Amino acid sequence: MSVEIKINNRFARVEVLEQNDNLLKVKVDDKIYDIDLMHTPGGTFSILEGGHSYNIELVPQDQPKKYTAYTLYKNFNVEVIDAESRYLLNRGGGGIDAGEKWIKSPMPGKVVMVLVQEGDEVAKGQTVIVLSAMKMESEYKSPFDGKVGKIAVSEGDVVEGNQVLIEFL
Amino acid sequence: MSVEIKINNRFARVEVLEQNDNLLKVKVDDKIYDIDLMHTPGGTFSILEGGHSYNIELVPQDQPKKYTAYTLYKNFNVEVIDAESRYLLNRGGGGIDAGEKWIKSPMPGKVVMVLVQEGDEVAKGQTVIVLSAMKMESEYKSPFDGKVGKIAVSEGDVVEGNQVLIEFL
Amino acid sequence: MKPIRKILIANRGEIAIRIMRTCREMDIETVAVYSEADRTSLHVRYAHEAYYIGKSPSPESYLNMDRIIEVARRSGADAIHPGYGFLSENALFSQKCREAGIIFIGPSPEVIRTMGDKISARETMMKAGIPVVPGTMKAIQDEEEAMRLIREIGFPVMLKASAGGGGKGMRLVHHPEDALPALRAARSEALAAFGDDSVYIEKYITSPHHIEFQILMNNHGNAVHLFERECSIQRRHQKMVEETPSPLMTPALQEEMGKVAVNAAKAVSYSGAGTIEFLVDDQLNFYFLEMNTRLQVEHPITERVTGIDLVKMQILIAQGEKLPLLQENLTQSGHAIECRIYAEDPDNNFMPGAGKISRIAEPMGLGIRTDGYVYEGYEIPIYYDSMISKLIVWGNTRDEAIKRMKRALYEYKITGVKTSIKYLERIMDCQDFIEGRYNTHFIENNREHLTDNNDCAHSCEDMVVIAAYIDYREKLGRVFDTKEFLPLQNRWKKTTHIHHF
Amino acid sequence: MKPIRKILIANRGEIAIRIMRTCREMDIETVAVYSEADRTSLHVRYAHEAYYIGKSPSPESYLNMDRIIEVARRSGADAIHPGYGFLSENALFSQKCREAGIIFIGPSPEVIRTMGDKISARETMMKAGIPVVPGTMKAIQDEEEAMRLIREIGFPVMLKASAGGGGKGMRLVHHPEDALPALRAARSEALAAFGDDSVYIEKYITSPHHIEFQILMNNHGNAVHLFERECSIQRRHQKMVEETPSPLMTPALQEEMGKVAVNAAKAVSYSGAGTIEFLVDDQLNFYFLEMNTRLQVEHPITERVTGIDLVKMQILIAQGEKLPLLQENLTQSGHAIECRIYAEDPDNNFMPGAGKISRIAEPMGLGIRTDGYVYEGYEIPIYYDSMISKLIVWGNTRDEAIKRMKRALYEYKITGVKTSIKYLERIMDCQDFIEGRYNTHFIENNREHLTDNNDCAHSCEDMVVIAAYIDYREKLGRVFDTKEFLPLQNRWKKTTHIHHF
Repeated sequence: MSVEIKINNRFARVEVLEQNDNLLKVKVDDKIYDIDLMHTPGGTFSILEGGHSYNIELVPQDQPKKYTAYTLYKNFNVEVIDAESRYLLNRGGGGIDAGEKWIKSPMPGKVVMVLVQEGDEVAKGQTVIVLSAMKMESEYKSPFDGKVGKIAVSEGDVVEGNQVLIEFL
Repeated sequence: MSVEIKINNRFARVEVLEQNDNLLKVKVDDKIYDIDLMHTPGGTFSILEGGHSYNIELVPQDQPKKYTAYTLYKNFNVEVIDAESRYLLNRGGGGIDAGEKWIKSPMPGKVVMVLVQEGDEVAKGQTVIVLSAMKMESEYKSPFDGKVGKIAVSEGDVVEGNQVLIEFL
Repeated sequence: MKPIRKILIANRGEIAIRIMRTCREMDIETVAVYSEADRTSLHVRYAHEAYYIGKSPSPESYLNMDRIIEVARRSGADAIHPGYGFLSENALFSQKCREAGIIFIGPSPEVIRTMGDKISARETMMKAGIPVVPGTMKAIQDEEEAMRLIREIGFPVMLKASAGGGGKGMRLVHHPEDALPALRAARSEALAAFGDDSVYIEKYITSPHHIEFQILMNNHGNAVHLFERECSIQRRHQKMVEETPSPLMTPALQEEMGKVAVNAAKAVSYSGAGTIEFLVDDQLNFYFLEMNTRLQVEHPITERVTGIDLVKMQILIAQGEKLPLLQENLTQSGHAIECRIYAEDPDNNFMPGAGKISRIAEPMGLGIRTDGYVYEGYEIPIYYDSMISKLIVWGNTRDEAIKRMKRALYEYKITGVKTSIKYLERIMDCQDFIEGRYNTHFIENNREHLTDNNDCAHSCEDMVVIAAYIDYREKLGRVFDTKEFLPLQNRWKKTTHIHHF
Repeated sequence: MKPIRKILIANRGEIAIRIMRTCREMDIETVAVYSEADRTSLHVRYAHEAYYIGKSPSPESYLNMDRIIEVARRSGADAIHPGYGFLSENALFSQKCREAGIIFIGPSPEVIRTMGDKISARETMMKAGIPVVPGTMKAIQDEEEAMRLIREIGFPVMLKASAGGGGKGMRLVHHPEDALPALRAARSEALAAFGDDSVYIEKYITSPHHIEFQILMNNHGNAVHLFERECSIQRRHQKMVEETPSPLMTPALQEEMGKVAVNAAKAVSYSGAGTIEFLVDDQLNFYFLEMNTRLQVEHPITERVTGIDLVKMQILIAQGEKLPLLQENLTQSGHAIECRIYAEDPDNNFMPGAGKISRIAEPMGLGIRTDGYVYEGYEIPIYYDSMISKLIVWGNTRDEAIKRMKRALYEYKITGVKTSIKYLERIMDCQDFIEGRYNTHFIENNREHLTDNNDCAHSCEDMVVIAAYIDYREKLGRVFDTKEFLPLQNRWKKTTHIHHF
């Protein structure tokens, strides 16, 4: 069984060719690796490949089959693209947002100021809203030249993480 | 429901009188405590009682209902004595060994020397067997004046933890 | 002179624990206070006693002076240590402690008032003959007057909350058209943070170095400085990396600035530990910026090169001890660097992030100190500062300290939330930093070197892919095996070992 | 002089990681080797590369010289660092490295041979005019001859494995009737540990202090000492607590012993880091005991007071660097103490224990260093040493260091296995230790003060009872709730907060 895995912006195909306990022969795209893989149910991996020692920790994300992977040097966003997620991806539901037309709150906080009104023309980089979270105010700028659509919040509102604040037309 | 709990050599009776989420009124023997108790499924407890902050960690032992409890200052052996264990205790099965008549290996190791033979008279404190474990040899002495019964191991034997090595008559 | 036997720590997070550690070494009992969000925070578990003081937003808990003093009274605490932030530079709180007969570990209300208001601080320093940056001499509350003064002083100007600190209510303005929005933003932020929206305005020094001097003064007129800390590496006007000695420092400048710092402390009859912040330009001209009448976040680097426990000194001074503070007994030995670990996303404009800590591996070994407070499974609350830990490293030389810091950052692993750790590693790799050529514009000037350059080898990426696959496969398998006992503790899978070299 | 670019560490546990840390700071790649029991040990995960070398018993892995040299060759390592124990004082291994063209980080085979055999070491030292303890001049293999010599020297005598170290194959004999069983036990232990059952016999000094001097010598004839370490606190002839400076030391004695230590190093044309161990009696007479031709377990306390990374020095010397080793540049600053954390039961004759680590909380903050290797969920193998961590503390004064150590031991929590942590806390509380009045009999002389005195208040015991009850009740409840997802990470129970002050 081979499965497709998305790592940052790359799609890779993986298949286990042979397994003898912790010793695996695995194919990733066109490359074949002989590895010694040990892991905990908590997502800590120790992989030895050609003598090299790799340490990886997988932390599951909110969505199923999505992980943040931590190596000693770098972090990655990883997603397993099995039949189900492939179907959703092709339908355009879930998966990756292309050209977002809104500003979302990245975390819970409070609206300090809304600097635009519905229907305003905005330039790319123009500050449109100011949020306060963790004792710090952050200014959010328009990602492009455009026009303000719906404004979903008012000054003083407490907002959740990932909530849409302002939509653009 | 009150339950009996053995802590080191003391038997204590516990009962929860009231509970409001993490706030509990608990009776231990004749004393009533109002406590704020938070804990993790992993056995880490934070208890506030009369302002005092207690940190306790429970580590389950091999036998069910037995724990080692770690506070910041002291460690305890704890056992929950419910109906089942009370029954076993009264029957004399399980529970506490009284006046052991043998020497057991405390951990896996190797027999280096057996210094007595079956039938030998031994004095309290006389070395009867030498074990090697974790790169260290330990001499085991007779706990009393007595006579050697069965010798269950020979020099060079690899032994398990908690295995009877020498019995006394 | 009665020894202090019990201290209430009116703070949370790493600084509460850092203070309790010294208390424990001095056989002083500790009393923690906590808000709703902090019931299971480490400072509650570390203290001898802990008391609930209110809801999570700090005005209802950590800023609730009367409540905190009430707890101190009930628990029988002799003294209150305010840490940094919260009530640490609040003159009224110092006043209320005095009235309640509780020792406030810090200076008198009068000193806090004088130095806490940046404008009266400037006036006091100017009188004592200490150079200050050109700017307004009084707090401005009128928008029009502020705009007029901004034009008068000339761009660039810096707007600062009169009651501020930690970069809150601060704005740098380069161009006339930005002045009004910046002024409004600064005032709104200041109002929210300190309940006071007055600001002051000063000339902005280009290529400035932020260098501060640690001072200690007892209640018997003795004052010393404990050398400088270089704090120019900042993002969003908050410090990120500090070091001592400063790469800019010369023995002559150190002696001169040190003397000025001690004079500044003496000018206000200071008590305890304090910090004199200076701006230093490329020609080594220096200007008094402000005085922090409390312990600084970055105090551990001073502790490391001088060997002095600053919290212990604070407590002994507050107790009235006549410490033998002699400048000639103090030496700076080796080099120390601190990196602040924030829960934030450096690749997204340092956006702070709350969330649950998955796993932590702390760096250890020679020359490493960490002062943190989060633990595995801990949820960082959204109500407080996003700094979760400080990593302090010492080396014989600056070069050794930088290499050790790189090693420590490599070892430091916090998963579950985004942190500044990888970004700090990139700072340690940055040529300008390695050569000690930097000022407060370091982060913006090195944007290119500091962005994630995706340098993981292809095979390393492939290993991550394999790990994700194995985890996914196991989870699929688990559907058919729901009765399996999942141990609470992580456990390495047991497999027979195959000879494979 | 070719710089070393890759080092194979022929060891495991904390020392393997400690060495790799310095390598990382020097931009040197690291190669780990591991036995079957160590596949998931931390040193395997910390290294750049890791290779399997054999079954768990050390003769089949960590003592397998040819296998290790083969791995070094294949992986392209320039050098091998042996750590302590295992092959670190094996002349043949040093020889084989030389023949394979790989740098052995340690002295030449000739030096190891001379100093490794305690009898030839004594002879060499006597020739160099260094005082030694009266005793046999050659290795004894004949039981009758040994018994005769024991009687000749007179009780008490000490029996020591000729090839020994770390307390293995060592026996103290006070009475004639104990001599024969002790001799046999020592020889059997020596045979098992070192493959050589010859012993030597020496006069036992009553009330002895075990004081050792750290030396460094480069390949260009420069040698210095890095002051002393006091190592008298021992149990089962293994060190438990070490400190520097020694409470016994005087400036005159330090200078004299230091000179002797440097002379000892020069007498054998030493290379690298080494230790000269002395016995010092109450009249401050000192005798050469042995030389350890390797890094010591307790080297971090020397690093802390001198600021010198000893592993870095070893590597630079092995690389042939002409270091500016000048005695007058070295100073001892403040006071450092090391406590060794063993997995053992101090209340049951220090019986070593294997087992699984449940949870670890490391001490942190000012003046603390830990060098360990175990992690949560790790199973301590039964094949190797039971030392799982070292806690090193620094203070301005001895008193501050002791108090800091107490605080650190209080914070240090390792559950799941029995450890020496609580016992070490009791040592820090012991009046004889606090006053610095102790010799190698400290543990036996203070048995009373060092036993668990059960001082937990009744209410504290009751809290434990309540916790156990709550846990038990939850487990009962869980029977009806088997489908509940058990999170792998610990998670604080979410409950609404009740105002309750």
